[in-house]
Amino acid sequence: MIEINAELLIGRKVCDTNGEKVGRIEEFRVTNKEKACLVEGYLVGTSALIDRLSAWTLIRPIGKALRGRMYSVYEVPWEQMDLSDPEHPKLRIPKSELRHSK
Amino acid sequence: MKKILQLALGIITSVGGFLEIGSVVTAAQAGANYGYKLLWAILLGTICLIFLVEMSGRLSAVSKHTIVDATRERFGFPFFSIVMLGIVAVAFLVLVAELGGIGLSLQILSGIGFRWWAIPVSIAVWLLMWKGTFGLIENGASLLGLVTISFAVAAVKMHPDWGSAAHGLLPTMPGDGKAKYGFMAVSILGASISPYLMYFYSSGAIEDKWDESYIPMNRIIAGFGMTFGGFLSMAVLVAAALALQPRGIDVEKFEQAALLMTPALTHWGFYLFAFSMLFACLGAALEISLAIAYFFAQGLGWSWSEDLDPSRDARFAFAYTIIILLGAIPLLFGIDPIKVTVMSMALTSATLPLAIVPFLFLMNDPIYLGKHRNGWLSNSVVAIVILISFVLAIISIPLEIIGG
Amino acid sequence: MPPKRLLVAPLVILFACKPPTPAEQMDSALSWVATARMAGDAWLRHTTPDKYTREILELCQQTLLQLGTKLLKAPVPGVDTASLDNLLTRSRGHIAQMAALVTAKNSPGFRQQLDSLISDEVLVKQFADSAESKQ
Amino acid sequence: MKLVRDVLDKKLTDREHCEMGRVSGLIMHAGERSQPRITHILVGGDALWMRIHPWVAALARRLAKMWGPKRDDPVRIPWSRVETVGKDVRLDVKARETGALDWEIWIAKHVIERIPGGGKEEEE
Repeated sequence: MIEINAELLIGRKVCDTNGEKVGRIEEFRVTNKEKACLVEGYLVGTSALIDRLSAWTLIRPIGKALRGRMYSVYEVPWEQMDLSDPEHPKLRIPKSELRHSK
Repeated sequence: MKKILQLALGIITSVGGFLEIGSVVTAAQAGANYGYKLLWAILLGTICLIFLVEMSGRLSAVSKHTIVDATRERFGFPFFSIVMLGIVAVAFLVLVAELGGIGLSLQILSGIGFRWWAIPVSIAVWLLMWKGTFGLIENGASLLGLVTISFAVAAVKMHPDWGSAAHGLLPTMPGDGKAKYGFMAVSILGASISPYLMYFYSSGAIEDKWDESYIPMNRIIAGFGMTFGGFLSMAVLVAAALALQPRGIDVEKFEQAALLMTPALTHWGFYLFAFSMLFACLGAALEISLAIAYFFAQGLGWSWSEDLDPSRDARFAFAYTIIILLGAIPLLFGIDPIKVTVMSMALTSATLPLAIVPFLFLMNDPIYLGKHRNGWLSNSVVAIVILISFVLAIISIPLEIIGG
Repeated sequence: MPPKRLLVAPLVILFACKPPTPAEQMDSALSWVATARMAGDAWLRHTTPDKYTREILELCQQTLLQLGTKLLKAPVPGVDTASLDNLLTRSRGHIAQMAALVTAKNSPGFRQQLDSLISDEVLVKQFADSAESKQ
Repeated sequence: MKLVRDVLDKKLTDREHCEMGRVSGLIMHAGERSQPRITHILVGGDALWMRIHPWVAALARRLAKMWGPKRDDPVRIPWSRVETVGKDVRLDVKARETGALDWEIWIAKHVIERIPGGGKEEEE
């Protein structure tokens, strides 16, 4: 059991098993029942940030216009995130096996 | 019925509270140097301000959050702290300018130098906050501020050439002295689009417990109040263009501005100017120190209300106490309030994106505003004006400094 | 955004040190002579209180003194510095006189000084224009 | 629920709807193979400054030692105390007992109440 400051994980770079950069942690998906708050997964990537700022209504039109590669949001289930070194979060799988949540 | 009263009061207060040393000095200098040429800057700034104020009220009425609450919650503390540093630093300079304006008004009335007024003035302002309620500050000061309407009277009595005034509403570039002209335009924009007004207004909407039913009222107040206010700034510019420019008088010192209305309103001009500035700056000083204190309190989650006993929101009361006392110090050292004014106005437009860009994000946030989100019109108008003033600022401020 | 915040401090310092061009100084000289004149007119029409009038005349007087010394240090191209200097000195004299006469409530004397100030103003204007044209 | 968007930096209120600061941090417990859980809410300066930079936090700690209410351990509120997460985060606690209001009370006692007309803070 290690104790981590969740707020300090925000913006940390995540690498996969081959040390390839995946993106930055932007959001935590949690479930809050029976007075317990369980972390289900971590949202990684630019559009996770946009999602956090709930700025889609502003960004989407621009994104459509620019055809930017902004839909690179990964949802990392808690089992696949290795936080043993909170400074450098790592995936337990290669990037290719991640699923896009959008 | 109650709503109609609030509506009238809201418009009156926003008119009475519109002018402050920034808008008067920048408009007077613009008129004295360039005649009607810079009217467009006031027009542009006022249009933008109408949209911004309407948005501030709408955000609070719908989401029950103030702008600062929402900024902290959406963007997180690290980003928020940057915004806070920038806004508060500039707002503090403006506060110094307003306190100086009160001191200068008292100086020309009493003949006692403004440095001597610094402490008494800041204590008086502090006492009003300490003892007063939000209603007193918002309404009382602004009602007194209605004396600034005399600027409009003066301007009209000097029979301006409406045709060329209308021409001034369209931007033009002068042959020489582009840098100075641009800098003037920037200061005017900064004086019209004053972010502290948004923070004050949105906090006011919470203090007055607004809900969605206030949205139409909010529209009208923002629209009419700010429009009339804008006319007052234009009146100052026109009066300066007629009274000072022909004589070749530039407004480097407050004493010169005091002659502004003497040709038009012979026996009252001088005193009307003095009292206009006194009340306008008093109102603004109160609003700004409140806005800064709100910024800290809301951003850091302290309890805040101007209607509570100071000890019930100790940190809030402590914040404005410190701010007002600090504001007196530069004046004690005799720093020229007019210099501070012009500089702080230019800096305001330079820091506008810091205040407005996050605000635009919030105004498009479905979680806060649901169906009351911004339309493309308000988004683009604000975005464009902010862009213009920012670019102008970034170009002309350095030029002004090195004397382009 | 940080750069903008960093702008603030230097600006405060730099603003004081911005050197005005000679032409700007001439304009400013003219502006202050004109101010003294306008204040004089206003006082004669009993529209401004004595205290304030004395104050602003003093201010004009002092500012012109500073401008005069500056103009001596950095002569304006195409302007005879000597004659300009004693023109400014003369106008300062009139303004100082006016200030004194305000205290004495001596309107006729005040008017005389004002008239000669007005004739000086015309000359200052000419200097300013020639400085402008040399720019 | 999304932790950063819906909880972090939200305003905290206690049983009596008294404002007690904002969520400045969240403690998470993560094991090798067990599902991570949020155990505590952090309130107050220290966690806040850490988010900007450890140096800032160190500086703030120094200043706090010189001046202000004495308290070495940061204010932590167990997640089990969270009532509802909405516009604000409502906690089933009494604000003054958590220590979240230490500064508020300290300033009220040492500054505000000493100025005439400041009123008495106990009345709450």
